[in-house]
Amino acid sequence: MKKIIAILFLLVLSYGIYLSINSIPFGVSKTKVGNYYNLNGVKDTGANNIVTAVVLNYRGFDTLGEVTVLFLAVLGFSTILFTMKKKKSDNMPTPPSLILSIGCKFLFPFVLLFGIYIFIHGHLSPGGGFQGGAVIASAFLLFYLVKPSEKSSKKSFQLIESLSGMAFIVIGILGLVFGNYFLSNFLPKGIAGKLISAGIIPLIYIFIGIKVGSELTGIIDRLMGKNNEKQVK
Amino acid sequence: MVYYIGAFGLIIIGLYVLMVKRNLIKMIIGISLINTGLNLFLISVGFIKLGTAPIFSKPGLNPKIMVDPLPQAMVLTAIVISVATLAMALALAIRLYEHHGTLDMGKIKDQKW
Amino acid sequence: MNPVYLIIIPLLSAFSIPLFGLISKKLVKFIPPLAMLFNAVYAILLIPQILKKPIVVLMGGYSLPFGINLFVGPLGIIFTGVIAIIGFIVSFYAINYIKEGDKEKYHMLYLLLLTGATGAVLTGDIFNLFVFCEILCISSFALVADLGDKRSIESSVKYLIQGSVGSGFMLLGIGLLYGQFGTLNMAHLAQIITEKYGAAQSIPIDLFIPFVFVIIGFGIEGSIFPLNAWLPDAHSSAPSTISAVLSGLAIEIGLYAIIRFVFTIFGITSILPALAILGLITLVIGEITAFAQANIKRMLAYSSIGQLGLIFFAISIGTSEAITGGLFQFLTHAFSKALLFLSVGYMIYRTKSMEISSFKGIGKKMPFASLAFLIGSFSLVGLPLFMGFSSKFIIVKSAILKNSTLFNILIMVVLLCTIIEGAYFFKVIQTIYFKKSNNIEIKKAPATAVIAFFILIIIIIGLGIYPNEVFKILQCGATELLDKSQYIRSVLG
Amino acid sequence: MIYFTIILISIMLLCGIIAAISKDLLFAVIAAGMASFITAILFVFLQAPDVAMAEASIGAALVTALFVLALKKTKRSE
Repeated sequence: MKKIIAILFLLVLSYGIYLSINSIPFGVSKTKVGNYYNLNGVKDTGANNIVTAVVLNYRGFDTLGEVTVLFLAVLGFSTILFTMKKKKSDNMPTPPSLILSIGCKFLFPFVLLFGIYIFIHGHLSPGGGFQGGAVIASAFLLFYLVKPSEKSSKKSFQLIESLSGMAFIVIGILGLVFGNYFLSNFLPKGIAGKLISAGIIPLIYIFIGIKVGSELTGIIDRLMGKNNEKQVK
Repeated sequence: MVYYIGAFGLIIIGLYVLMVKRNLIKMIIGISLINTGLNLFLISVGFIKLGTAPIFSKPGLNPKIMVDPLPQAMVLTAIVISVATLAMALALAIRLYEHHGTLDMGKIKDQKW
Repeated sequence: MNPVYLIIIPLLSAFSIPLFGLISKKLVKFIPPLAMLFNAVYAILLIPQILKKPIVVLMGGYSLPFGINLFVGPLGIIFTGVIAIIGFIVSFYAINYIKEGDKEKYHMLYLLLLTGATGAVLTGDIFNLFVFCEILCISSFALVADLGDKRSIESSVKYLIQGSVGSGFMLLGIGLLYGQFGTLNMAHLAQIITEKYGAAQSIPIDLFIPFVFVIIGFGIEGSIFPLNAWLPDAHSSAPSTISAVLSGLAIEIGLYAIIRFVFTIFGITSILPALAILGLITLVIGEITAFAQANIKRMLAYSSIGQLGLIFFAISIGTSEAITGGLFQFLTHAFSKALLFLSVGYMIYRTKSMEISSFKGIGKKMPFASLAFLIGSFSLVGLPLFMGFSSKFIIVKSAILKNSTLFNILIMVVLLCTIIEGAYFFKVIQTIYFKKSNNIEIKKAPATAVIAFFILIIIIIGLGIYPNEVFKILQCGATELLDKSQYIRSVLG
Repeated sequence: MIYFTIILISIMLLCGIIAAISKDLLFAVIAAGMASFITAILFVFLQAPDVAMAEASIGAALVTALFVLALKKTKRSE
């Protein structure tokens, strides 16, 4: 019965979507706004990657909100797991196999370096703070797979997160001071295509990369279940 | 056009899971499918036939046939937001399992109207 | 004077809380009241300037519609002011209330919730609105689960599932709108829609479907009738301070988004009677279920649903005076419900029970909290001398002035609901004051709580006796909503 | 090219359906991750390399890892 109602509802919904999708033809240029970004993006922001230009300059305020959402997720995550009970009979995890442990130890620095490369080059090539941060987090995931009992300091994670978040806002306020607008690109834009160009974009992406990396690592860290760190209420 | 079908197919499957299934992890998977479908839809709205990626990675690219960068920026935001929601949901699922020993939302009915 | 500080100062202080936590654990709880006090003062100082001309702030200095803008008009400043004042009072109250759990995280989440709410009402861009709504939602999910017991985890799960479906619908609607009109800026969108469809009375189907998606999405956050199953659970199992903020502020943000979409962006006035009936159903269902509750926090949560329906109904009448009344009712509800939840919070804290029957004779032992409850409920019911009277009076008057049989019947239903509301509040008041107490040792409320009660009581009675000054600002808000072209002009120039 | 896309999209939808009906939650999680990964490939076709990277690293890899870790702490079967 429930299934029939669900299917009926979804049929109505798909018909509605079908009707409205008719006015959005696929593969046709539709917007003036997007064209403007493509035509003037490099000149306005100095970044070769227009998506980065949109994410961090034209719509930088969205990104501030997005960073806040991720911060919130970590906060909420640890708030929810904070009152978790400690399990008494927690058997030691089985040690990983030799191949996994040596392979991961070998890969860890390279993956980390790759993540850093991605977010530093965010304004030149595909990628940026979020992608780079995720790669860094996966490097730490490898690390935790090898050493499941490794403890990490939550305090330091939290400090990194809040400091890099504050750095983003401070850059924004500096933009307000020097450029009259919050988050305005007040640094010299340089020559497009060079590593040091595009004003505040690489700077912000570095902070975002660090922040996202530490946040996602924090989530993985808490989920990996180190019960010895959970406090009992 | 196939992209639209794929995107809305995923959204519909996700909604179906949310409406029919009662297992919490299954419902979270449903939310994840909805978000994936939405991302695909937004990107395909910005696509232009024979367009190139909006990155001036080599000289001689024509900005007029580049695809729309704004949906891509939106989707980047949406991906991060969906990860945030999923992480919260999984934490809640773990706690719920700890309290009730089950993930079946149909069986967990402490609160009624 | 740059209104962007209204958003970034709370955000910055939320991020800085771990740093202060390193210096001293006791310092942390004073940061939210300070940040909110700043916001409240700043918002009040901005009012005269905004009444002359709305402020449009560009982000990053790119011309519209290419950048993001904040639009600080009368409506925005009313909501910001109320958020800041209630945020300040509740966090002041929380200084001595929140004792358990991770205090640092609680305060950070609390500040971020208010930041999300402020950002959502000030922004002039639909995708930005979505992002801020997500900040609001995700922090509410976490705060509802703050106590970590069975009930709160379960309610948080329900809230999260429904909330994320809601945000999916919002994003779908926004995507369809972007696909059709190629812009995300509210004013630009409104301009394109006006140019394309003009003053057509019927709504074209390809405009109607994104509209429905957006309404469903924000309707879940704003708990309009069929979409409000999460609300009573979430509001009743959160800590009382959070219930006050969620009930008084968070659900109104969904309402704000809906009225912004209906009036400013789409300008669909022909759909208003349908929305009015939806609001009325919400009102009736909320009040009737509230009457049947034995748990006081659930009763207050259902009463919030009812009040929200009333606000929605009033705004959907669609005349300038009715919208003013609806906004006034929003103020009444925000302040009174915050007062009610805060006072009930202490009663629950002392008696360790949420059942109404366990509050017998509490009036003599906790005079301040009981007085606060009394005044809050009188104001919500709409007795003269309190805020609720003026707002309900305006709503009733404007519905009758509308001069249509439909609204005459509907307003009768509203009055009937007020009677039901009075009945269940009277039931509680009778239990508190006129029943024999079962001997429990009860200490008096601490000074911070009493001060918080008194600020709210002064606001409620003060605005009840002298509503005129606020009334003028609210009228400007109503004008802003009704005059779409002026909004477009002041943003796009 | 278009046939290749159609095949990919049908595999993606199939993964979605498997994720929806499978009784084994681990299987469902992997299927959802597959769907997400194929979406990342489709993003490359749609000229969105940035988003493809984000979807592959965050949406497919990390989310699946989170799901698996959460499943370890709860129950595997529905």
